[in-house]
Amino acid sequence: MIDIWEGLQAAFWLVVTFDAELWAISLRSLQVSLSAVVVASLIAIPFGTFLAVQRFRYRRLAISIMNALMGLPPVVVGLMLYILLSRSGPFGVLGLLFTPTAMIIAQVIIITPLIASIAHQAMRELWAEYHDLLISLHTTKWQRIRTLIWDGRRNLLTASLAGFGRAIGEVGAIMIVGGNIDNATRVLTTAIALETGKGDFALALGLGFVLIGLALAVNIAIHWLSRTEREGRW
Amino acid sequence: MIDIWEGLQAAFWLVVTFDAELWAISLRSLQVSLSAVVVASLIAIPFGTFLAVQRFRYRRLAISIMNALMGLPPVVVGLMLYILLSRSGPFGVLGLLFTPTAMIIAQVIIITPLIASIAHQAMRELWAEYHDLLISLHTTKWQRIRTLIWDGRRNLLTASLAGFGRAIGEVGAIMIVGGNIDNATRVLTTAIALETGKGDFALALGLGFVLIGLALAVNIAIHWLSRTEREGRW
Amino acid sequence: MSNLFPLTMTDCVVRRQGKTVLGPVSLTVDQGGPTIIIGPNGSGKTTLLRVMHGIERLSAGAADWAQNDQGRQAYVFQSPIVLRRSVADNLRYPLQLIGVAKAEIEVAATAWLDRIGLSDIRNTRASRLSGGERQKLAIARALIRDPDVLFLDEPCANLDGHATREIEALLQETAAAGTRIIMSTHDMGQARRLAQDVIFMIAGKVHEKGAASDVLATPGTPELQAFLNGDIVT
Amino acid sequence: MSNLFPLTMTDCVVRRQGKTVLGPVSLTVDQGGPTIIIGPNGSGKTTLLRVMHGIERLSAGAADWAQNDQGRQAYVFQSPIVLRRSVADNLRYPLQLIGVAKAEIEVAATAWLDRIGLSDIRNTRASRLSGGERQKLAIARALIRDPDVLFLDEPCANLDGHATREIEALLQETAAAGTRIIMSTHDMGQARRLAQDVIFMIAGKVHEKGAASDVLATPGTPELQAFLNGDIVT
Amino acid sequence: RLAVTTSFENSGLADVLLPAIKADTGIEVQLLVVGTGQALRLGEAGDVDAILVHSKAAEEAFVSDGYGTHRRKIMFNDFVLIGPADDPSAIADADSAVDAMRRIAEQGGPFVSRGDDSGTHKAELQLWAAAGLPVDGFGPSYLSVGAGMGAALNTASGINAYILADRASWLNFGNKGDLALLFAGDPALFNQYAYLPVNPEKHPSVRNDLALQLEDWLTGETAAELINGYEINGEALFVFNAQP
Ligand SMILES: Nc1ncnc2c1ncn2[C@@H]1O[C@H](COP(=O)(O)OP(=O)(O)OP(=O)(O)O)[C@@H](O)[C@H]1O
Ligand SMILES: Nc1ncnc2c1ncn2[C@@H]1O[C@H](COP(=O)(O)OP(=O)(O)OP(=O)(O)O)[C@@H](O)[C@H]1O
Ligand SMILES: [Mg+2]
Ligand SMILES: [Mg+2]
Repeated sequence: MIDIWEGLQAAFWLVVTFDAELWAISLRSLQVSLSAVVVASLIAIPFGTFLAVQRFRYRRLAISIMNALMGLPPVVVGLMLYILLSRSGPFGVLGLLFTPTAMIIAQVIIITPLIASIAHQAMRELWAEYHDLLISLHTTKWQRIRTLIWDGRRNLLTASLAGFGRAIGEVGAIMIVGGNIDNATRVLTTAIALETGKGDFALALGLGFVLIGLALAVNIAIHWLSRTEREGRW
Repeated sequence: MIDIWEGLQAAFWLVVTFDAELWAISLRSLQVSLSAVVVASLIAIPFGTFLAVQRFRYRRLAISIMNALMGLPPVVVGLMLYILLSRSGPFGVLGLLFTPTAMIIAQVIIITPLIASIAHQAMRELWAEYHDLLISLHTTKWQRIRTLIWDGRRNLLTASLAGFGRAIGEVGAIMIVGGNIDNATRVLTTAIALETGKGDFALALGLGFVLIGLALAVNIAIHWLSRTEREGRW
Repeated sequence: MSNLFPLTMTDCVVRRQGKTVLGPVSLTVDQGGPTIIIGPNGSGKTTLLRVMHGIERLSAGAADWAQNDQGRQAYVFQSPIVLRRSVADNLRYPLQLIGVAKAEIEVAATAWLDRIGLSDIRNTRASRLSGGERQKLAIARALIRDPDVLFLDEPCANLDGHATREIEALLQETAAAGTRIIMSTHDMGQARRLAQDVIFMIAGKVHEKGAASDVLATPGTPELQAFLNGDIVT
Repeated sequence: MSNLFPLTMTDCVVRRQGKTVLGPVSLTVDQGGPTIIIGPNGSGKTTLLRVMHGIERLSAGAADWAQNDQGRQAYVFQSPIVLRRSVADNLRYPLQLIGVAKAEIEVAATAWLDRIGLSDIRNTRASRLSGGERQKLAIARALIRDPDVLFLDEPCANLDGHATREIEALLQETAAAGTRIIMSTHDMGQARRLAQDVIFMIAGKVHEKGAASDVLATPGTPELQAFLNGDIVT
Repeated sequence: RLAVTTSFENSGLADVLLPAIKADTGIEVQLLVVGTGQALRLGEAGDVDAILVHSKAAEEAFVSDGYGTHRRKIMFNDFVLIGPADDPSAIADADSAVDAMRRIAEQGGPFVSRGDDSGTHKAELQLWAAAGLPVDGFGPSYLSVGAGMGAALNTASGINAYILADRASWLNFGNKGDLALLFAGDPALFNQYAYLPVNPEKHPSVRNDLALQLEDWLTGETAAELINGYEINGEALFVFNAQP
């Protein structure tokens, strides 16, 4: 118990003293995870919407696979990406291993199925409502997808926020492809893992509280910006 | 690249030879994650529905916090739980540390906000549809929640499946509170982390493929049982 | 069972987004024959009914029943809200809520299914009904609890001539059995057939009211005269 | 602009869940005055309109337009589907879909807002409109693309006497300008005022059809006679 | 880029060496802290320029398979036996490491093993072998946790178990609980760290020039002073033993 209290103290001091390293690490965490969320949303939201709009033969199977991919274990993603990006791997020449870019790629792979799945579920409801009208207006597939995304944007926020949550707290994959290199690829989660290994629980918890605070701040900021709740229901 | 191929081979041989240890580990993975999903769903679904149904002063804040908690870093959860459960901690007498129960508790903490958040979003739509009728019928709060859960059960499936996905692939927290003890608390993800550390990438990948297969099987089974897609839209 | 009546409305005002949607309206509703609310589109009929039923938030004023027991009121909405369940389950629902015994519920549901002619499709999902069938279901669901007051918002808008007559007969029976009926309609024929009292609304205000025999036969204002002729009224 | 007509329907059958909802129906629809579809609730009016418009899956038979250009058809649904946008945006939407220039869209939207009397609330969310306002919006949205064929499913069910007259006048103008109107209604007065041809349906089949002057004045079958009297028909 | 084992990173020595390296040679060393096996794999794949580990047999295989150019001893520290402060097996009185292990086995543990094929794990297995005790004969009191040094120490602390750790990790370890250092000093517990540059013939992209420059520095006098002088709580941890 003493440790948790010490953790809070550590977090407090880290924050109030504007610890330079903490800043760098936190900013890198944010930058990597936000980039990953943007990229993943750009892929996942249209894809999830497409699955809601389009009936095709293997649709049910595709949805099951998408749901199952939510369970892609980060370590496995990290490992496969490592093999691909390694010097001796097919994309080795790009020199991406142990860079923030590699970490972003890993997070994109991990959160895309999650975002797509939540987006699909949200869009299914809206599609049921709009179906007849959009069919009658003779919309193209792409117009349907765009209309649903636009009119359902508030619901899609939950999808992206869930993706962000998973990305910012993720450690298994980025540890492998990022390498937790000081001043280069160390982010909050990998720093926490490192301190935990050293047994410095107070510092680890302190970093953890900073991370939670960061996630909270991002969520509140986005909620506030989008005013999801203020504008009420349709 | 050779590793990925070897990984597939490893997975193949592990499965066709009914490797006893693999079976034990896989079953433990399933048991831990399914238990966690059941417990977390029992908490999160009513809570998410409650947030959809009830207007109160700090509702927006509660929703933001819930969304932010989706970003609870597993290592931090693991760490705090470790401190609470360790012999010198307040719950040390229970002797739960390094048992599957501790792992279930950790996963419940991690996936409850995710399930609650997705459930909340799904229930918000349904509540908008039912609002007037249920108010007019003079339902109690609890009846409203029950009606929404029952009529929206197909949408809640995505929430639980997302939780399952996150649970089965999670490694950071259960490594700390479970300890990855051979024959006791080793599950697929911690075994993968171990083999990765050892540098046996082929075996690690092999286990990873088994894990993905498992997640896929669970998803397809649940989809099939619930016939989400076959019964079509309302 | 004590008496709900009278309902006393004092200076009720409903403002939405800076626009006065209703009021100020002061009214007393006591026991008696059917009251029919008429008036142009957007004149506030629906809003007035909702205020009486107690499901619309007032911006000013008060609307109070002598006894506050909303469970003895029922409301049929303008566009029928059906639960995502079968036809029969929609009928069972209000009785289940108040804990009526199973056997009794079955008796009541079967009787009402016969009465509205939907016995053949009792197990179809309610969302698949035609517009008219849905409206009849909503009326039956409102009546199944045998309310003391029944509000109906344009209940026959989607019904054919025969069904309209049937519903009118049903409402007359219901009224004769002591249920207070308050209803809006655009069908002046229906108003003449059913009304004992009439409330004529324009632009959110009660413009004229009184016994149907007086008001409809000899309109007291040029506006009502024009409205009955189908001319423009604002 | 080549000719869409005629629409040829041969032995069209719609079965849903083992029940024959429509047909077999064989019909030819050519240019001409308004066709009004009448019949009891659940007789298949909506289904027939949807088959003609090409948005209902046929179980057997075929319904083909001479020229397959669904973009020149428009449909007003029985319960109006409004997009989760403002009133004005709902009107703009069909034009935006076909890439009309912004300035032109504004002109058309403003003109229609005036015509249906919703200019004052152009920026209100469409979901907040009263039942009648919503219906008018849906009609305007269907007409804004100036279709060759216009289907309407009980368009005046929620309208007051004045609005009904207005819409009828609008439809007559539209018909005079060359748009083919096919509409269902339960209002026999309206049928008499608008119809050039009448289709009378019972139990999914076309029971009688012909010029309105003949059919409505001298019903050829006892069923139609009964229906016009408001008696029961099955 | 240099891949190192978790025990090296946990010792804290890196925080002393890296700034000095940067100041003297201008090389910015990026440390990848991984398990020994994973470090060797990173070297084989050419993803790092050199590795610093402590597992003699595996290192020799690495060189003989042509992945590394050579193996250069840098320094050693020692392993220590950690256990509950009240020492139920009385290993503090043991006269050799092997004897201590026997006492733990007799008393019935519990004993936490790294179980991850790391240098520490291999050293532990050698001790068991020398004591003539088969590892799989212990039953549930022998916990193979398959984790890094820090995590294994956390586990041992959580259940008050015996564990073999390197001295540096132990001293730096913050979550000591009721654990205490009970036995140390047997030469059988010495732990040699070696530096292996990755073979540039196999992987042209590795910065062999920097790796060699770093090797020169690590085997030089400044490094010797820093390594020998590195103390935690007043205890020297490492003994510099590179052959110039
Ligand atoms: N939440 C809201 N925001 C803005 N305007 C609203 C809102 N709710 C209702 N209105 C407006 O209030 C007016 C009255 O609405 P109401 O539904 O009571 O009319 P009504 O008499 O029932 O009309 P109808 O016959 O068309 O059903 C309408 O003009 C409507 O646009
Ligand atoms: N998917 C479905 N499954 C089962 N029955 C259906 C389905 N769709 C329509 N029906 C049934 O088909 C019949 C015809 O429906 P339709 O909506 O065409 O009637 P309608 O003439 O428009 O009636 P109304 O005047 O009440 O709008 C109804 O009895 C309806 O219950
Ligand atoms: Mg209304
Ligand atoms: Mg219909």
